[in-house]
Amino acid sequence: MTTVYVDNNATTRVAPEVLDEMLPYFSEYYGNPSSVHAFGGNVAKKIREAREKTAALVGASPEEIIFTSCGTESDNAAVRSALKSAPEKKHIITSAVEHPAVLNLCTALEKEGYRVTYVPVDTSGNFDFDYFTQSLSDDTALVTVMWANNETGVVFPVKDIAEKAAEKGIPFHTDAVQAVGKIPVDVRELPVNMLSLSGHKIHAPKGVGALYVKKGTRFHPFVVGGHQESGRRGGTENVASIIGLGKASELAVDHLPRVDTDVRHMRDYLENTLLETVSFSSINGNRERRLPNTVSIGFDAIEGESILMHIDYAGICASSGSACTSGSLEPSHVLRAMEVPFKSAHGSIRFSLSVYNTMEEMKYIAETLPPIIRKLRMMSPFWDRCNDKA
Amino acid sequence: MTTVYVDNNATTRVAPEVLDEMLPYFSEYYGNPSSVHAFGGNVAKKIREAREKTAALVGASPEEIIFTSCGTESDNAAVRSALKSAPEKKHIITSAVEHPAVLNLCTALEKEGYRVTYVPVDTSGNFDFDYFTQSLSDDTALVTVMWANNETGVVFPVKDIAEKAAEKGIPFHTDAVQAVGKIPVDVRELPVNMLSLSGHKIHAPKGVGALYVKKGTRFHPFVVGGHQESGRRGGTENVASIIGLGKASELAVDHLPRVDTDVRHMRDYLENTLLETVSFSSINGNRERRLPNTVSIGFDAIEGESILMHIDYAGICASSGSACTSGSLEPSHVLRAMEVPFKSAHGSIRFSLSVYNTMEEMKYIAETLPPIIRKLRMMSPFWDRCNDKA
Amino acid sequence: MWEYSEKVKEHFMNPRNVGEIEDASAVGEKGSISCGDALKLYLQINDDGIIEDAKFMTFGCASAIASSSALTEMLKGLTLQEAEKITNDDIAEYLGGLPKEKMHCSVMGRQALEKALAAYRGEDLPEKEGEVVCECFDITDREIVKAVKENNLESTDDVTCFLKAGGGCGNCLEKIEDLIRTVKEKV
Amino acid sequence: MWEYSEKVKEHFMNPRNVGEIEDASAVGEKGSISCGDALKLYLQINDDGIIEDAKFMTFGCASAIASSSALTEMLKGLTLQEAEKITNDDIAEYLGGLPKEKMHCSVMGRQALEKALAAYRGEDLPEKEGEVVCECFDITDREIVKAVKENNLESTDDVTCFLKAGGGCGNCLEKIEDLIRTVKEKV
Ligand SMILES: Cc1ncc(COP(=O)(O)O)c(C=O)c1O
Ligand SMILES: Cc1ncc(COP(=O)(O)O)c(C=O)c1O
Ligand code: FES
Ligand code: FES
Repeated sequence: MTTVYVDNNATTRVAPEVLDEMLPYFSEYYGNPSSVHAFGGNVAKKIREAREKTAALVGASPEEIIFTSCGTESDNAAVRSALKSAPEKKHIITSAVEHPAVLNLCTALEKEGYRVTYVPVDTSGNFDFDYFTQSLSDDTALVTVMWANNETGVVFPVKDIAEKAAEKGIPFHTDAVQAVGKIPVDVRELPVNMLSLSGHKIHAPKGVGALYVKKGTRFHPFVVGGHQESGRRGGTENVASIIGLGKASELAVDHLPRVDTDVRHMRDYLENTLLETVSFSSINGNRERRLPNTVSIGFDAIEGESILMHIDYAGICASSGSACTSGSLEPSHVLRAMEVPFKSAHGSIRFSLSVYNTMEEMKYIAETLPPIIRKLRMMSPFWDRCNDKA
Repeated sequence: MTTVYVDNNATTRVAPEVLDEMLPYFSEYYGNPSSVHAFGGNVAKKIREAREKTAALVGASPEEIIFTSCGTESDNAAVRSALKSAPEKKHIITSAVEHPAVLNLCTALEKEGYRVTYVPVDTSGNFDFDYFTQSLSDDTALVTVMWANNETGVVFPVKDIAEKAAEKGIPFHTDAVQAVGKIPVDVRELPVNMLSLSGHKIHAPKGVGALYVKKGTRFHPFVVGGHQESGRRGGTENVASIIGLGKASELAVDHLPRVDTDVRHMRDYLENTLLETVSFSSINGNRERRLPNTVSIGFDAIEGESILMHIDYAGICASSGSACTSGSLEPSHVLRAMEVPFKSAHGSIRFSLSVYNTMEEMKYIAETLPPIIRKLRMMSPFWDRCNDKA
Repeated sequence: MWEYSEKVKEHFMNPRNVGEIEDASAVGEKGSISCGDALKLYLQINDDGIIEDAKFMTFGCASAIASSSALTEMLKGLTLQEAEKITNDDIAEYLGGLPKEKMHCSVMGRQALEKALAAYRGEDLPEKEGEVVCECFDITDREIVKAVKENNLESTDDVTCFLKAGGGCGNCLEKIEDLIRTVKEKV
Repeated sequence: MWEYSEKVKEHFMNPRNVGEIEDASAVGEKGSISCGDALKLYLQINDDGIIEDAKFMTFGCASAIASSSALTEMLKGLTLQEAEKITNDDIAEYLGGLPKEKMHCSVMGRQALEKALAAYRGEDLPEKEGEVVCECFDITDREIVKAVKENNLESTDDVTCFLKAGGGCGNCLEKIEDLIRTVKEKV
């Protein structure tokens, strides 16, 4: 059985071109880039190239890029640095639908004495801009709002948010982990101070990320140690993965137009076909303002994990929300914040595509899913009630 | 020209067996270990295996191992966690010769209001145990002392230190980045609460490390995010590298006896030959209580970088101290703490061997070095003075 | 990914006794759509007090479905006295074990069974006793204390695994911790 | 690793004019063994005031050796007036540039030259003026202010690159920052 992988918001395949670039840097050119000898120095050169490529991906200069160990570290580093830069300010603004990398950090910060505003979203997952502007205060140390949501794909008005924050002189960080590589992201087009991205969402390996820090924005290192990353992130560089992220950044620039056409087309086909063939199904999130690769679809009266298990047996890899779920049975915090009714929230499945998907795969999914939904609904004590209402 | 790599305390070659284990997890089995589908679940299984192997390397149980992005992160996480666990205590004890991962963090903490005792070392690099016991106080939140020094290889009496700290109920962390894989390290043999290790020092890739946290020791996550690492370290797992670290841990156990025999033998040969053939040369650090793979040797009246550059042209990769040096011309903080006289401190070179070195390579180094030293001394304005004293 | 036993997987893929029993002797219902899982258990009991048939309708994850399937299989042919003795551990054991985080599925089975048997006896199960601690999953302090004692639970995570309590908004976690501490102190 | 130009590497591997000049017309010495680099410059000056020969002895890194070699090459054949005009930038340029962190090597060359020329003039260079700011490298506030102005330095890192000041224990960094601020404010 071949695998149909439509879980690209969780993680992606390392592109073969990326792996090729990385391979020599494990057992062959394994020098430490900080070394005096040329064996290490040549590695430093490759890292410099990677930095240029990753900078280019988001319209930054190379000195503005700090390589990190993942999107989560980038988020942590950005938030902690902003707070250290304004130690007298005790208020943070974020959204209710951030990734745990920001959300759980904010909860931890509440325990450290910070006040956090979680800007709500409407039932389509749209950012409540008025609520946001009203919560800005002189005490606000940082605004951190994601560019695009990992579960629904809904894209936030980061330009407006950034400009509003800049007006008040408040630093703005955006978690662009899901936006980068899927829609155009250019730091020159909005006054963003810091921006997080993660390698494994754009066909680089897991365990490498980057933080853009605008020139002139004060930065306090999060991981403190040696002089790596111009003293802004200690620890021997994750050489092969950084080189991989560089190559993946280059590929992402190449792929972007195809994401907007081919990938969007496949996603739309899948979405529309499922909506047509499965009754009592609905899309979570604003369909217009959304990443072209993502669809979150709720099937009434059944539960997500059992759907996932069934399609897994059919070789289809998808997700019921964030990949970082524990044993909790609650619908994801994103769907809860959107007040998606329980009857469809519990049965929500996210399909997230990449340029490596094919139309055949979409057809396979569209054929495989309906009988599974039917089978599960036939044993659901809530299916009748749904049906009745119809 | 072939490369003679004797800079293994800076970083090591990824062992071919390690790379083999990692390779399938980039482009083939690239699933997210947190996913519900089997494609991700199988990756989670491999990570579990890796955790077992890394735990075994240091005598820990798998639940006591947290994978991190590097030794530096492990150190940062350990120190920050201990401080959070005892927020009312404001004193830290460390040594004057720690790696920047601990030392620079401590300096940063001084700015945050902590008092730090830097336990001095004697001229052979030995830990001043009396000074240490006298500095323990009711206000001490943490004792963090390295197991073995990266520059000189001097091994600290961590068992005694750990026991003394335990007596007073103070948590003890050790940076064992250089000890692991070179000498026996077993957390069951001393009351250590936390222990840091780094993959790239034991033939795993750069950019992965681990932190051992003893069962029962309170731990506050440093990188806050998703549920990975049992909620103790957020961020999608650096899958391939973690698998690599697992394999490298297994290899390290296998290699350990050879480090103590073959590697020690090569190191001793190199050291003794250089001492014999080069006048005015001396070993930095206690020769008895030292890692078997490391020698730091000072050549009077000449400067280290120029030695390194010359031997680099001859294909020999070594280091003049920590790899993390900036443009500073000061001798390393380790040699300064040992009060190594300037005349030999500036001309100190570290050779650090691994099981991949050969006796032929040692002979090549021993032949190549003396004429270079001679050439540099002939142009040194201080050589005469040295000579005179003889 | 959950490490489900082969038996769980098999009962999930091919659940036994799915459906309703018209004119069932007893019905027991546990869970709700907001809770994320729910089980409606139907029993057909003959005049000798023997369970002749058992069926279920379940909304929930793979292990919820498998637990329901297992429970109905276990029940068929038992006397009421025998049925009463079935514990959540028995259900989990029948399935070759359940991941700890999924133990609440077996607990749900046990609870639905209790309700069905009480209904059969006409006993109108006593209103929930105690105070609701976890609003998200409607769980009382009594239920938590009982589970902590019976299953020797040690942490709030354990409680969430067995009762779901605490696995939602998390507001009740402190109260749960207090309850665990009280139980442990008494021991 | 330093990105040395080919010219730096070449002068490092094959330094010109290594050695002492017995009965030199002038000697200029800069640096010390504690500072990590030192240069002793020997000049042979003829009666027409032309530098007939220049030699050096250097303790230091690759670029210190290359800078010394370059300086002596540049000096040979120059008049004293011409020699006086050589700046540290000229030395760096002759070598095809130096990494910023290594600019102090060219500064050391310039300073040794100044000392030699003063000694030749019998001028006993004035005692160090100003107050020592950086103890590690024995650098005064005057020297720092001069370097900041002449080379348009912006940060303490820049100062360390050019003068080494601040690159040791770091105790003087705040004072250096103050000095930079003062210079910039005046501009
Ligand atoms: C003693 C010691 N601690 C910590 C580290 C840091 O490890 P890493 O480079 O993986 O961050 C190193 C090596 O660089 C080291 O030698
Ligand atoms: C929006 C968002 N932010 C942050 C992250 C965290 O990235 P990483 O897994 O690299 O830590 C993710 C994905 O996991 C994400 O989707
Ligand atoms: S009240 Fe218990 S989880 Fe929300
Ligand atoms: S006083 Fe300037 S570096 Fe030490």
